[in-house]
Amino acid sequence: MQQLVAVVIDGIIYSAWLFVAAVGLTLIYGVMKILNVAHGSFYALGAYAAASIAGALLAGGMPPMLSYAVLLGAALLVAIVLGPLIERGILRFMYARDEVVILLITYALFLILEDVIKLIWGVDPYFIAEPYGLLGSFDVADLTYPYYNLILVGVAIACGAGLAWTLTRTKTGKLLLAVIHDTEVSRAMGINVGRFYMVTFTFGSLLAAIGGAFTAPTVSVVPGLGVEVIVLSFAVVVIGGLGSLPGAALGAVIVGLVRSATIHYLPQAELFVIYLVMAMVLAFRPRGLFMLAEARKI
Amino acid sequence: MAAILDAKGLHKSFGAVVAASDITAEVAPDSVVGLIGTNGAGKTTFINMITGYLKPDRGRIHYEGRDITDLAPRDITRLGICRSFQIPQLYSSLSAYENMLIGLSVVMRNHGVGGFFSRGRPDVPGHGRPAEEVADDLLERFGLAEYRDKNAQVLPGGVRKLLDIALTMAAKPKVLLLDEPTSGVSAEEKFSIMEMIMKAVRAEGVTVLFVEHDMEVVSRFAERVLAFYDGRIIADAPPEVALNDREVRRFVVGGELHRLDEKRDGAHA
Amino acid sequence: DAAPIKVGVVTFLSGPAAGPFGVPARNAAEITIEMLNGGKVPKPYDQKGFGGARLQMVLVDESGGTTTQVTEFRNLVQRDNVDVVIGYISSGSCLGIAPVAEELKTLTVFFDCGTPRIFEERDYKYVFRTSSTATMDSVGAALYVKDLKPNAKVIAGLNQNYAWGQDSWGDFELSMKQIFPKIEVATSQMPKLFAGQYNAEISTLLNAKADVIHSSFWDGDLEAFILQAGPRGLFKRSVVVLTTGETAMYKLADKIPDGVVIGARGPYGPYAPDNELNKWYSATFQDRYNVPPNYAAYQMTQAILGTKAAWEKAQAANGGKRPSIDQVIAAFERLTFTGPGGEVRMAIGKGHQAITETAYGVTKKVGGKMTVANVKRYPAETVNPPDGVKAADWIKNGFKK
Amino acid sequence: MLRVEGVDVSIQAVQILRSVTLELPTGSVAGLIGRNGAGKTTLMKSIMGLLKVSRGAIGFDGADLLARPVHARARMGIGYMPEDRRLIPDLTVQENLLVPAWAAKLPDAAARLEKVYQLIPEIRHFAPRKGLQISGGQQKLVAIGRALMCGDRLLLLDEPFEGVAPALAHRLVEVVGNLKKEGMSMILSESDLQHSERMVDRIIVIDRGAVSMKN
Amino acid sequence: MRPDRTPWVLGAILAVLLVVGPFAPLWVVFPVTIAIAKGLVALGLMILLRCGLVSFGQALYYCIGAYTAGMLGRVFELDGVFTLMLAGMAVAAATAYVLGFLLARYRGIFFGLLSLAFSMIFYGLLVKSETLGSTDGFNVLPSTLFGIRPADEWVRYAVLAAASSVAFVAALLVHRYLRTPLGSLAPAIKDNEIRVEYMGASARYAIHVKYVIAAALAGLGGGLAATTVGHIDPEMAYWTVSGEFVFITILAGTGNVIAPFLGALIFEGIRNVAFAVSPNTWQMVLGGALLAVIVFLPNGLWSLFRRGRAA
Ligand SMILES: Nc1ncnc2c1ncn2[C@@H]1O[C@H](COP(=O)(O)OP(=O)(O)OP(=O)(O)O)[C@@H](O)[C@H]1O
Ligand SMILES: Nc1ncnc2c1ncn2[C@@H]1O[C@H](COP(=O)(O)OP(=O)(O)OP(=O)(O)O)[C@@H](O)[C@H]1O
Ligand SMILES: [Mg+2]
Ligand SMILES: [Mg+2]
Repeated sequence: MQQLVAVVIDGIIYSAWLFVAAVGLTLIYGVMKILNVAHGSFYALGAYAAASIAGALLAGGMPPMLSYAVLLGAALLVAIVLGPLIERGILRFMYARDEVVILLITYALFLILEDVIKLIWGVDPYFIAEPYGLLGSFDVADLTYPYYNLILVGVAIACGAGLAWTLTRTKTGKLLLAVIHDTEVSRAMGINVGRFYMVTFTFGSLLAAIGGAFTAPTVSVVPGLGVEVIVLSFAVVVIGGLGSLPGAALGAVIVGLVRSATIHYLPQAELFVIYLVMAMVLAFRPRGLFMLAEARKI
Repeated sequence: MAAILDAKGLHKSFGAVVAASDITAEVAPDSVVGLIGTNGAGKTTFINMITGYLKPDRGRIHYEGRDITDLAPRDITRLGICRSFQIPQLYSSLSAYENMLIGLSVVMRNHGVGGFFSRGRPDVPGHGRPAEEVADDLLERFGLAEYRDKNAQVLPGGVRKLLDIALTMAAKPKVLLLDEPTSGVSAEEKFSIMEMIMKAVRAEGVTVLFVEHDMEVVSRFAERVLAFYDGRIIADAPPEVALNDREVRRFVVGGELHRLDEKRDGAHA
Repeated sequence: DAAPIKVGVVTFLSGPAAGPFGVPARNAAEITIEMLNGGKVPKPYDQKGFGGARLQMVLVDESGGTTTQVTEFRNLVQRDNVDVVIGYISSGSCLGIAPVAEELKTLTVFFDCGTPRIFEERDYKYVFRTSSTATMDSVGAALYVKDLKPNAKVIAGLNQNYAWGQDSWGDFELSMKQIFPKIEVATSQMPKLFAGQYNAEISTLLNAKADVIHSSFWDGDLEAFILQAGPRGLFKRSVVVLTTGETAMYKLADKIPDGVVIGARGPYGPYAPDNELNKWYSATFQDRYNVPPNYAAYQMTQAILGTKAAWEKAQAANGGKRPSIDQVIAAFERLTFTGPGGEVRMAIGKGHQAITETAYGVTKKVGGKMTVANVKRYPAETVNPPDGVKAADWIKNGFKK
Repeated sequence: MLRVEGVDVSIQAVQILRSVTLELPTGSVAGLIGRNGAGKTTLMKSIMGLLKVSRGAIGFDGADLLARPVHARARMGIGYMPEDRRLIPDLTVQENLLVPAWAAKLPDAAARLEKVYQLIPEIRHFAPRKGLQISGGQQKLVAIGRALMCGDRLLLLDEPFEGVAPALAHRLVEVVGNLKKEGMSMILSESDLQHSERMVDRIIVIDRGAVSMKN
Repeated sequence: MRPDRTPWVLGAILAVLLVVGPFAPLWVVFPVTIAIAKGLVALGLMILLRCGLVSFGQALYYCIGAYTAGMLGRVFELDGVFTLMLAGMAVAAATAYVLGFLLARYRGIFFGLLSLAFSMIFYGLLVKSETLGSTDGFNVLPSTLFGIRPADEWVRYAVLAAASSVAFVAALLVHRYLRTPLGSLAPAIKDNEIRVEYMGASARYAIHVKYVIAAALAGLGGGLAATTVGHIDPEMAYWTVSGEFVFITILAGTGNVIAPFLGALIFEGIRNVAFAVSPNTWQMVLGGALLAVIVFLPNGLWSLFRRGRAA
C-alpha cells in the first residue's frame, strides 16, 4: 500500500514534468506540422537562462521567494527573443517544403543551438537549487517530498488547462484549425496566417522554455540537457495522438505512472519501458489514443 | 439476361443522417444508367458502397452473381469494377503522363506483367501496346496532351476531372462508375468527352453508371435513370419518363417547379 | 632544435561528459604541454617537451560514437601524422580504438576510461593506460564501507544503465559479498543515462532503508541526484557512497551534507599526495582556470607525464637520440613513474595497464569549505588484481589469485 | 469598383495571364467565361492575392489591392470561393462559415450567419456536421456561403454551379440576383453561360490568359 | 525516352573506386568505406521516403546487421567480409518481414516513431546484455576476403573494394526494382493511397515489401560497418544514428540510386572537416552547413547533377 502511494506520487510528479516538456511540441506539430527537434534546445535554453539569471539575482540579494517569478521571466525572455527570430528568420521560408525537410531544419538548428549554448554558458554546470527547498516539504507514506514538486504539477495543470481552453473553446483555436488545414484558404478568408504561425511557434517554444526553467532547480544545468527531452516528448505526444492536448496529458500520465511502477517493481526494465508503452499503444490504436481515424470523404 | 450488378436493400447511415435506405437496383450488362439526385441525396454513397469504400449497414451487393459486399476496394477493382471520383483523386506531385504510367503499371502488375525479371517493354493487357504509348494515347483522347508534363496539382479543375477519368479508363473496366464526369468540364467538351467514353466502352460491352447534374447529358446518354432523393430511389425509368416524373422535377430538375420544400434533404440532422 | 612531437589529444568537448571530464582534461593537456614546452615543470620532468623536442597538440572531440572516433583516430594518424595519441574517456571509445591503434602501429595512451576488459581480452603492443581500472573504485569503496560501517546489513545501488554503471555496481556488489557474506541487496536502481529525474528512484532508495547506498553516477546525473535526494532526507537515512563524487563536491558544497563517502577514482584532487609535483600542479591549474583540477585533469596530466617518462627513458637508452616508437614502448612497459597523484606503476596487462593506490573519505565542512575527512588510503595491490588475473575472478576469489 | 489593368501573371516562369484589363462597376455582375485551362481560376486568385502579379495594377474602390496582403483584402469585404471548395474538414459547417467573421473579428457575425442561412436554407440542415462529412455538392453550397460571410462588397465565385443539382442551381441564380440588387459586385466563372446567362451584366471572355469584354 | 544511364554511371564509379583506391591516402579510404555502408542504409531509406515514409528506426537493422556479423565472428569465428555482410542482411530482412506486418499499417509520423520505438527496445535489450559488453560493445574479428587475410597495408583497400562491389550490385538491383510496377508505385502511395487502392493495388503490401528491402540494405550496411570499424556497440541502434541516416537520405534527395551514396559521402566529408577546423564547435559548423544545403538545394544534393544535365 505504502509503495503504491509512492508509485502514484512519483508517477504524477514525473508526468507533470513530462507534460510541460512535451506539450509545446504537440502544439507546434498540431498547428504547423513541424516536428520541432529544436524543442529540446528551447528546453535547455530555458533552464540555462533560469539558472543563470535567477542565480545572479539571488547572489545580488533578491528575496528568494521572487525566484519563482524569475524562472517564468527567464523562460519568457528566451521564447520572446528566439521564437520569432527562428520562425520569421528561417522557418517561414520553408513551409512549402516537406514535413521531413522542416524536421531536418530544426535538427540543424538544434545542432547550432547546442554550440551557441556552449559559447554563452560554457560547459560547466549551473545550479539554481534555492527554489527547490525553499517551500519546505511534506511527508506521505514515510517519504518526504519538497512542496516544489507541487508547483511543477501546478504549472503542468495550468499550461494544459490554459491551452485546452484556448484551442477548444475559443475562436482562436478554431481559426488555428483552419490554418493548420489549409493556409491558402485561411488567408483568403482573412486570417493573418503569418502572425498565427509566429505566435504559435513562440508559444510552443515558451512552453518548452518553461519546462526547462522549472526543471532547472532540480537538476544540474549542463550541455546536452535537451537531448533526452526530445525523444521523450515525441513518445508522449504520439501515445496521446498528435496535436491532441488531452492526448498529450493522458500520454504523460500513462508514461509517468508506468515508469514509476517499473522503477518500484522492476527497475531493470526502466530503460525501454517508455518505448514499450509507445509500441503497445500504437499497436492497438495506430494513431494514438486521441486521434480518431476519420474516413476521408471521396 | 441476368444482372451484372445487383444491389439489394442497401442501407447506410452516418449517425442521424441516412445516406441510403433500402436501395435496390439491378443493372443489366451492357447498359448505361444515369444517376441523378439532389445534393446529398446519396449518389456518391451508392457508388462508394458498390466499390467497397463504404460497407453498407444492411443489404448485399452482387457482381456477376458473386457477393462483393465485403471485398476491399482493390479487390473489387481487380474484378473489373472501376470508378472515377467526384473530387478528382490524382497523384498530385506527378505529371499527368506519370499519373497515367503508374496507373498502367498497376494494371500490368495485376495481370502479372512487367515484374522484376521481365525484359523489354511488355504490352499493357487490354491495350496491346507498351505503357508509354497507351499513356500518351489516352491523354490525347481526353484532350490532355498539352498538359502531359504538368503536375496534377496545378492542373485546371476541368482538366483534373478528365485526367481522373482517363486514369479510371486505363484498367479497361467491365463496369464503369463515373461520379459527375462532366462537372467542371467546359461546355463544348462535355458532350464530346462523353461520346468518346461511350464509344470506347460501348464497343466492348462495358456497363456504365454515371452520376450527372446536367440533364441534357443525362437524357442524351442514359438508357435508364435512377433518381435519388434523401437516400432513396424515387424514380427508376428511361430518361424521358424519369425526367418528367413529378417528384423528380420538383426535387431534382427544377424548372417551373423548382422551389424547394425547405424541410427536406437530410432534415433529420 | 629537434623536430616537434605531434600529440593527438582526444577528450569530450561537447555533450554531457564535456563539463566534468572532457574540458578539465583538455585544460590539463593544454597547460601541461605548455609548461613542458616551457620547461617549467618540476623535477623529474624539467626537460623541455619530450626529451627536448617541443610538443604540438592536435585536439579532437570524443563525441559522435565509435565509428566517428575510429575515423578521427585514423585522421590523426594518417592525415595529421601525430606521433602519439593521448586520450579517451569513454570505455566504448577505448575498446573501439585499441585494435585500430594496433593496426596503425601508433602509440596510444588512454588516460581515463574505466573498463578492465581492454587488456583482459587481448594483448596490445601499442596501447597503454596510465590510470587504474574501474575495478579499483568499486573494491576501494567496499573496503572503505568495511571500515566505516562494519555492521552494514543492507545495501542498495543507484547506477546508470550502461556499461560503466553496470560494471561499477557489479564489482561493488561482488566485493561487498566477499567482505560481508550476509549482506542483503535491497534494490539496484538503473535509470537511463541522463534521465535527470530521479524522484521515483529516490523513493525506492528511501524505502530500502539501506545502510549503504552505492552510486557511480557522474556529472549532471550525479548533481541532479544530490539536489533531489538532499531535501528528501536520503543522506540522513543511509550512508551514500559516490565513487566519482569528487567532480561534484566543490560545485555542490552547500548541498552535500557531511558524512557522504566521496571517491576520486584514485589519489587525485583532495586525495592527491602532498608532494612537490602536486603542489606545483594544483597551484598552476587553479591559477589558470580558477578551479582546482579534478580527477580527470589529474589523469590527463598523469598520462602525458607517463609518456614523457617513457620517451625520455627510451631516449637515454638510445644514446640521447630521438627514440623510435618501438623503443618508447619497450621503455613504457612496466615503467614506474610519478604523477601529481603519486606513484604509477605499469604493473598489469603485461605492463600496459597502470595501477595506483586509491583513497576514500567522507565529506566534512570546515569553516564553510568542503573537505574530506577520515581519509583511508588503499595501496595499489589491495585494490587492483595482479597481472594476468581478470578483475571479476580476482574479486570472486576473495581478492586472491 | 474593381479595376484590373494590364495584369501579367506567371507561374514557375510560364506566363498564364497576359495583360489582362477589365473593369467592374459597383453593383454589377460579370460572367467569366472560358474553356478549361483558359485562366479563370488564375485570374480570380490573382485578384484575391493568392498568386503573385508580375506586372500591372489592381485597384478596388480606390485602394491599391496589390499593396495589401491576402488577409487584408478579405477584410476589405472581398469574398472568394475556390473552385475545389476546400472546407476545413475538422470544423463543423457552421464553424466553417464563421471562420471569415472570426478572422476579421466582425461584430455582426451572428447576423451575417443568419443571412447566409436565409439565402441558402439547405445549409442550415447540415450545419452541425463536419466539413469532411458532407457531400460534394453540399460542400459547394457551404463554400459559397462562406464567401458571403465576409464578401459584402465583391464576390469572386469560381464555378459556383458545378456539381450543384439543377433545382438548387436555379435558386442560387436568384440569390445572386438579389445580392446584386443590394449593391454587391460579383465575378462568376463558368465554362459557358448555362446558368448565369439571365443575370450577368457583362461577360468577360478569357482565352489562353487574355480577356476580352462583352456587355 | 531518355536512355537509362544510371547503370553505366554506377559502373564508372565502381571502376574509379577500384582503380584509384590503392593510390588514395588511407585516411580517405576509411571514411569512403564508411560512407558506402551508410549509403546502403540511406538507399533503403530512400525507397521508403519515395512513398512518403520516414523511418526513425532504421538503425535497428543497421545494428542487427552489425551484431549478426559480430556474433558470427564471436561464436563461429566466421570472418569473411561477404559472409558477414550477407548474414547481416538476411537477419535484418527476416526481422523486418515480421515487424513489417505491423508497420505496413502505419503512415506518417506514426510509422516513423513506431520504428523508432522498436529500435530503442532493441537498444535497451543490448544494453542489458552484459555478456555482450553492454554499451561498450565488443570487437569484431579482422575480416578476410575469400578466406585470405590481406596484409595490413592492403586491408583497407580490400574492404573498400568489397564494399564498393556490393554497393554496386545493391544499387543496380534497387535501380531495377524502382522501375518495376511495384517499385514505381512509391510516389503514388505518397500522393494518394485511395487512388492506389482504386487502381487495384495494395499499398500495404507494397510498403511491406519496401520495408523489407530497406531493412535488408540497412543490415548489409551494418555488416559492412562492423567489419570496417572493427568494433560494434548498441549505440548503433540509438535514435540519433537513425536520425543521421534520415538526414543523409534527405540531404541526398530521392532522385536516383546514386544520390544516397553521394549524400553519405558528403555528410561524412562535412563532419570530417567540421571536426578538423573547429573541434570545440563542430556541431555548429555541421548544422550550418546542413542548413545551407537544405535551403539552397531544395531537392537535395542530387539536384546539383540534375541541373547540370538539363543545362
Ligand atoms: N501552379 C501552377 N503551375 C503551373 N501551371 C499552372 C499553375 N496553376 C495554373 N497553371 C496553368 O495555368 C493555366 C490556367 O489555369 P486555370 O486553373 O486558371 O484554368 P481555368 O480557366 O480555371 O480552368 P478550369 O475551367 O478547368 O478550372 C493552365 O494551363 C494551368 O495548367
Ligand atoms: N462520412 C460521412 N459522415 C457523415 N455524413 C455523411 C458521410 N458521407 C456522406 N454523408 C451524408 O450522406 C448524404 C449523402 O451523401 P452523398 O455524398 O452520397 O451525396 P450525393 O448524392 O453524392 O450528393 P452530391 O450531389 O452533393 O455529390 C449527405 O447528406 C452527406 O452529408
Ligand atoms: Mg456526390
Ligand atoms: Mg478553374
